[in-house]
Amino acid sequence: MQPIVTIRDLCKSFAGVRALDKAQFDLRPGEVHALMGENGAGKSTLMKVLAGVYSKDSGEVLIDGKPVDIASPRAAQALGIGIIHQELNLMNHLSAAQNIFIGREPRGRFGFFIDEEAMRVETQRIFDRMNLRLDPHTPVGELTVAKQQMVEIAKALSFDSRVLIMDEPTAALNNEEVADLFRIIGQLKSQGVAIVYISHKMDELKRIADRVTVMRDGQYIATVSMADTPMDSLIAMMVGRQLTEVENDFPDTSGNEIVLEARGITRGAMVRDASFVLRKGEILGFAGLMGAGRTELARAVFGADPIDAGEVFVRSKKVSIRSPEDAVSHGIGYLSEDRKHFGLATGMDVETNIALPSMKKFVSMGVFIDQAAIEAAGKRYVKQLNIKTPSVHQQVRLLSGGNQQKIVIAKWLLRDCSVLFFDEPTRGIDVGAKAEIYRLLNELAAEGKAIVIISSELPEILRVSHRVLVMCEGRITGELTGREASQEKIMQLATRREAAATA
Amino acid sequence: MTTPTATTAAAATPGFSLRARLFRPATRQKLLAFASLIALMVFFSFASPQFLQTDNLVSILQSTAVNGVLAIACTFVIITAGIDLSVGTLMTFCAVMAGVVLTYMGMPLALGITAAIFFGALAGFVSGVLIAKLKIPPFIATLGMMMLLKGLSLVISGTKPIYFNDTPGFTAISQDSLIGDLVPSLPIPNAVLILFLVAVAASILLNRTILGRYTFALGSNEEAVRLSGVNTNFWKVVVYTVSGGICGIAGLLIASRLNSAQPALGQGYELDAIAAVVIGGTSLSGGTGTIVGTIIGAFIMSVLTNGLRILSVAQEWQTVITGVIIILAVYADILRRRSSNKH
Amino acid sequence: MTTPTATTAAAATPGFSLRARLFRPATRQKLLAFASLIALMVFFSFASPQFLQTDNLVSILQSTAVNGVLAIACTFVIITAGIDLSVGTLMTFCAVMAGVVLTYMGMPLALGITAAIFFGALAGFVSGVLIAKLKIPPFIATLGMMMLLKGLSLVISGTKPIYFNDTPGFTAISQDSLIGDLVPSLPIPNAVLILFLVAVAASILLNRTILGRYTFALGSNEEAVRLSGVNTNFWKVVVYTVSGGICGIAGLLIASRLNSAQPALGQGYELDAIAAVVIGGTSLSGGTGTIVGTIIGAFIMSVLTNGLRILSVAQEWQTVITGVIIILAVYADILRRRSSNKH
Amino acid sequence: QQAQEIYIPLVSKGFQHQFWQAVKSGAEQAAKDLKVKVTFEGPETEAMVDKQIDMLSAALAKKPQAIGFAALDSQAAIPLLKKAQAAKIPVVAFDSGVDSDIPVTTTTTDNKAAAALAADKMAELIGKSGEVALVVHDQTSRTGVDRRDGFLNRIKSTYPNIKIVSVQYGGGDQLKSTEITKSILQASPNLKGIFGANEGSAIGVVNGVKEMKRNGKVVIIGYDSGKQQKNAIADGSMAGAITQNPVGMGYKTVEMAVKAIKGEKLPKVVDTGFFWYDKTNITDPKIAAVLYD
Ligand SMILES: Nc1ncnc2c1ncn2[C@@H]1O[C@H](COP(=O)(O)OP(=O)(O)OP(=O)(O)O)[C@@H](O)[C@H]1O
Ligand SMILES: Nc1ncnc2c1ncn2[C@@H]1O[C@H](COP(=O)(O)OP(=O)(O)OP(=O)(O)O)[C@@H](O)[C@H]1O
Ligand SMILES: O[C@@H]1[C@@H](O)[C@H](O)OC[C@H]1O
Ligand SMILES: [Mg+2]
Ligand SMILES: [Mg+2]
Repeated sequence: MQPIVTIRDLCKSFAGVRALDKAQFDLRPGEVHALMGENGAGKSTLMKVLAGVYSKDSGEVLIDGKPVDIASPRAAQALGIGIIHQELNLMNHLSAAQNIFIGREPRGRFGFFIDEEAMRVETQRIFDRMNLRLDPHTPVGELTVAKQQMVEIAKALSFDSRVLIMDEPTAALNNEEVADLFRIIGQLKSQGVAIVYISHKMDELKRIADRVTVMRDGQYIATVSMADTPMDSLIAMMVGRQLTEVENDFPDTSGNEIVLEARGITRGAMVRDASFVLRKGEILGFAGLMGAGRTELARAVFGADPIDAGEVFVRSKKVSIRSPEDAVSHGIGYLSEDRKHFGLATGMDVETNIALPSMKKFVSMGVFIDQAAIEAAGKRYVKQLNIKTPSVHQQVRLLSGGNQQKIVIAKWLLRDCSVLFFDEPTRGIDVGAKAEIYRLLNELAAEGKAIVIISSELPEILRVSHRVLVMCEGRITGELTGREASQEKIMQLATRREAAATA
Repeated sequence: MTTPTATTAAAATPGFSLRARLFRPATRQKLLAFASLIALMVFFSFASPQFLQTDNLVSILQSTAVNGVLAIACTFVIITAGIDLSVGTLMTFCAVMAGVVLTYMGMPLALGITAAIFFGALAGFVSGVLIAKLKIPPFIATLGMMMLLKGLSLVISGTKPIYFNDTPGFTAISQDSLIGDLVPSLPIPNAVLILFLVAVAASILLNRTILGRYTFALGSNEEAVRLSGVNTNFWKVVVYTVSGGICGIAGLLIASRLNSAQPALGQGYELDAIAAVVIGGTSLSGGTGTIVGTIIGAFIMSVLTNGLRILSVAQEWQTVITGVIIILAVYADILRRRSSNKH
Repeated sequence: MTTPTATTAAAATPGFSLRARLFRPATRQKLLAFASLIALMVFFSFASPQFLQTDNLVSILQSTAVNGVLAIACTFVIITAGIDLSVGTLMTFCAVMAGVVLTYMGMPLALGITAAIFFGALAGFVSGVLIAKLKIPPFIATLGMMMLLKGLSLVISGTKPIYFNDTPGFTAISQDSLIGDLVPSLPIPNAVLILFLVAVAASILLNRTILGRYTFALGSNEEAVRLSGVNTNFWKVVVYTVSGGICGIAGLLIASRLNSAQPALGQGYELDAIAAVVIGGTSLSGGTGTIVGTIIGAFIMSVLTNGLRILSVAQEWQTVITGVIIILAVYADILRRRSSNKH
Repeated sequence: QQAQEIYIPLVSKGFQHQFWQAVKSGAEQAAKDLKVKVTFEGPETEAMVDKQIDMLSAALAKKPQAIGFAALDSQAAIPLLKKAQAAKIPVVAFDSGVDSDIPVTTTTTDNKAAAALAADKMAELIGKSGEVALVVHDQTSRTGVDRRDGFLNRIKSTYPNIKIVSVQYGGGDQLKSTEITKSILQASPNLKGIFGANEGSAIGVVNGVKEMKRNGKVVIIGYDSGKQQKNAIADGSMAGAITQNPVGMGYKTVEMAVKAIKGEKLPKVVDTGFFWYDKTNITDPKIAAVLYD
């Protein structure tokens, strides 16, 4: 079968970084082709070249066997190539429908006015196909990250592309939404659409990918059939070594000192009368569906948003947390799920970002900054977390998504808080790094830190939590010990709506 | 999440029932935006018996026309998250070019009008190219254009006003009253009529057309628009060109009002225009804004100025008070939006 | 992707070997930033024999002092992604307050100096609170402050200049030459010495202290900084307060140079200051910038003005040329950065 | 009606300049003497013709008994003046005239003649030959243009050996005028004299000459008064200056307006005069009376 896309010897460098080094790739009609590799392996870059976002330094891109020069996103569209970018690319002030049709608005009278109604109808049709319940008129800025991701997917679908690139489309989706997406991918496949699928979620890849291309350090490693290749060997190809799994040994922490207690936290309809305790040395998992209010609860406790009611106790002493500054001064840290907007000053360099919450530690004589110490700390964490960056002076925005996430983690490790909220800490992180993060969580807990992990990936919750709290619609609907927790039990609690709960 | 804003492009799209529209947060906010204006007017009516007289109201309307049209021009640019410091001197430049065509060259009125708008659009086009293609920040590109145009106006006019005495009908553009001819009790000058026509046209352009859509989109997330395959540079140039053309209309209005093109006038007017836009609820960070708001903002500015004059407040205090009211009006708008977002 | 910038806080941090520092992109860019300045100077030297004379060079230095200090004040604010339109009238306000303390109240010189800086910081503090606490966009908050302070200066001074004839030594602040006293062949006025001291202090503040680090961080991503446990509102207020205090120094310089506080002067100076900052490579979108760049920017502005005057270019053309050069200088800076980002 | 105080707004060309403050103080003095109420306002710069029109229109809305008006542009205000005429509100023009017979009278200084006198004095002081420069406050305003042209024309017509090397504009801003003066001095090492066409310009010239250490070598002639200018003349750094009679102008304007309200017959022009003053006559009571601080 003639491949739709063939990429040969593609090279692409950025200031100081060789992102692609003779990369290869081929894509056949009607297949789902997974692209795997560690953070920073060059997956997104390769796809951006194909989508006309970056221009290549050298190498060849062939479409239907003919060499092409894809100079712009528009050119890629004209060739039938659609892409869902790893980072959301939406206009927050515009509605879902307006976002989906940006650049291709249906014209009404005189070819001058926009036919809003046609746009709405068409958007609704795509949403229906996706099982997505969403008013096409809603401004996307008011949507959750998950819903925004769904809008991105709807947009990509609306192009009717021959080649559809999905760069970590499910990083923010829940299981149902993922199932809907996979159903649609199935339909597209049967219509002969070729799909490139990038994800760090191995189970997903197993489910839908036909072939896999593995990349490492910008280089092509191999292309293999998914069905015939065991996961372990794929991972070994990716990381170039064998990974050892960390087992959850469910230590009993019920007797440990309570370091943090929240009572009756309420914030609008999003967090309602939520109470919980957190003990020294434990890892407390917060499970729930997207939009259950876990992020809101964490932000409320952390002082990032004002609360309507509720109290917080640190080591049994009531404290007033009105701002993140208060929280941090009480030894509480929070890693946001949205690193680009809330986690990092992406225009600043690696070391500064790592030092940001701890800046006062690096001050001498009350005002002067000890730059050498910051640099040393930065280097230490780059090494410890294996962050892929040319130097600690690199601007964070130039790093790959996964490496950015590691920097967020590093900054809170350096701050040395006794309580740490990790909100979706492994979003967009490769398997190798994930394992490192789990090990890290365990180490921190063993050191006596109290950890909250918010995750929408149930396997992750199950793997690391010593105790699990489940939220639904802003309320805490149940508690499970790590040992008794299972996907089924969690899902049951996660869907226990108010009526059911009071009954 | 980014600060939520109610006046979004999306919210401004036409809805289906009037009721539903009236109760949308965006609409409620627009209605509330009148509040500051009404509050000011009520205050001045009580403070001075002269304030509410027809003559004075007409002169408020008249004095809003130029700033209102400039503010509309700015609204487009500001919605794209840009800024235009050149609107004031661009207006003057257009007036001078009308003078060149009408007085120096003796062409017919229609050509003078065309010239003003054409040269406005041309200058806007240049700003647009500087900003979109050469990536010069709007603040600097338009600061440079401000000076450039100011100098050119002086050069072209020989640093002297150009009078329009030989063009019969020129003063009518601004000073006569078509409405007053029909309804004598409503002697609203044409300048105001033109302001409203420009406002309606601008509103349609912003809310119903591709240009408007991209204007909002550019201000919301330019990179996303670009990645969607839209030629963002092209559209940005179009936005500045349209804005420049509207400044040309302001140039005609002021020239017609003064029966002359005053080449030294213009600098400083951009701040009034931008203030009107922001008081009207358009965010300087782009992506949101309405023409109605801008018009209300322009009226707040001129009611304030007029009222303080009518009250014979000492001029230095007028300046102090205007500064304070600008801040308060924008703060009121911020509070309003914050609360309308809470529902 | 957003336009890449090389001059980041990080890149500006001190390295260890001089060699390494010289070859960092940031340093290379700073060295190259001199290019426009040198080009202008070479041009004027050829165009006019008077240009390179000591007297004239001293004049250029002297004329850079006020704008340079104002531009330094603006640099802080602009790095936080803010803007300050009030620096010009704030400078005047500080001069007037020095006049009140020295001339009206007859206090000793040191108190007058303290008053100027104190009231500058106070006004900056107010702007900071409006911006950080009330969330009023910097453009509007400082536009309001610009008017407020302008009015207050007139009110306080009774719309009359305040003279410093009774304060011996006041003119020495700006006009005498400590350096000239030591090295007679270098009659550099104190104003310039003060400019350089302020620049060095500001540079240290920006690059070595926690205030500076937060200034850059605020401009890069304020929300991320807040969520890192930093009291962003507090630091923002500090930045505006420091910037206001620096404007107070500018107020002293101008008052000392004119031996009077001229209450009506000041508006318009903000644009020159902002232009200097941006020509110097500080981005209006925040997060990057250097004091050295700002000083170079200020010199580009004053060399240009001086050179055109020496050449007796007609004033209207001076305006045109200045507009064009501002745009070109910023464009050159953009090109330079683009190329220094390539490797 | 009778009990109601007579109200006369004065719409001027500016308000921040000392000159206009002096006019204002004259008007206020007259208001006190004649028991009427006056207000005084003017736009920020003399370029803002339309702002002045708005002020005039707000003044008319206050239904005053008379109006004083110093037109920035002699034609632009005519429609409003017609309105005043229709409403039977007498208009007294001051400072500069309006191209119209609506004003009942004009109290003015002949700026051209005054500047010509300055030119004569300059010629006399530099020995009728050499290089001279002008620092003017404004390139487009009536007073700026008249003073520049009055000076230039007299030099051209009467003093063939005097060469005008530069005319530059500093907006009346002392600092800018200082810088301008310095570059003029730099460019013309042989310069013999500078005329500063209003207070801010004249002070700027004095500062610039001082900073370039050319005091005593360059003849400075100023315009208007003010404390600094008076000091400069007293200490010899300025040779002399033209002063108008702004206080008198303000006073006369109000006085004429009151007369017009009473229906008295008025002369077409009230010349408030201008005077040359220098070290020798600065303390002369007649001169001291027209100077202001
Ligand atoms: N615009 C850029 N400028 C400089 N370096 C870049 C840029 N974009 C990507 N890189 C670098 O190129 C390399 C490949 O990045 P890329 O985003 O393609 O990785 P990825 O495989 O998609 O990783 P992830 O799984 O974390 O998303 C990384 O080292 C990254 O830091
Ligand atoms: N800026 C916002 N505007 C409107 N609604 C919001 C906003 N942010 C969150 N919400 C709503 O608040 C609720 C709680 O969201 P939250 O992000 O806390 O959920 P979560 O359990 O952390 O899930 P996620 O994994 O998506 O973060 C959701 O119903 C969401 O739609
Ligand atoms: O000082 C000047 C005054 O003399 C003139 O009449 O008007 C303009 C002023 O700047
Ligand atoms: Mg990626
Ligand atoms: Mg969440």
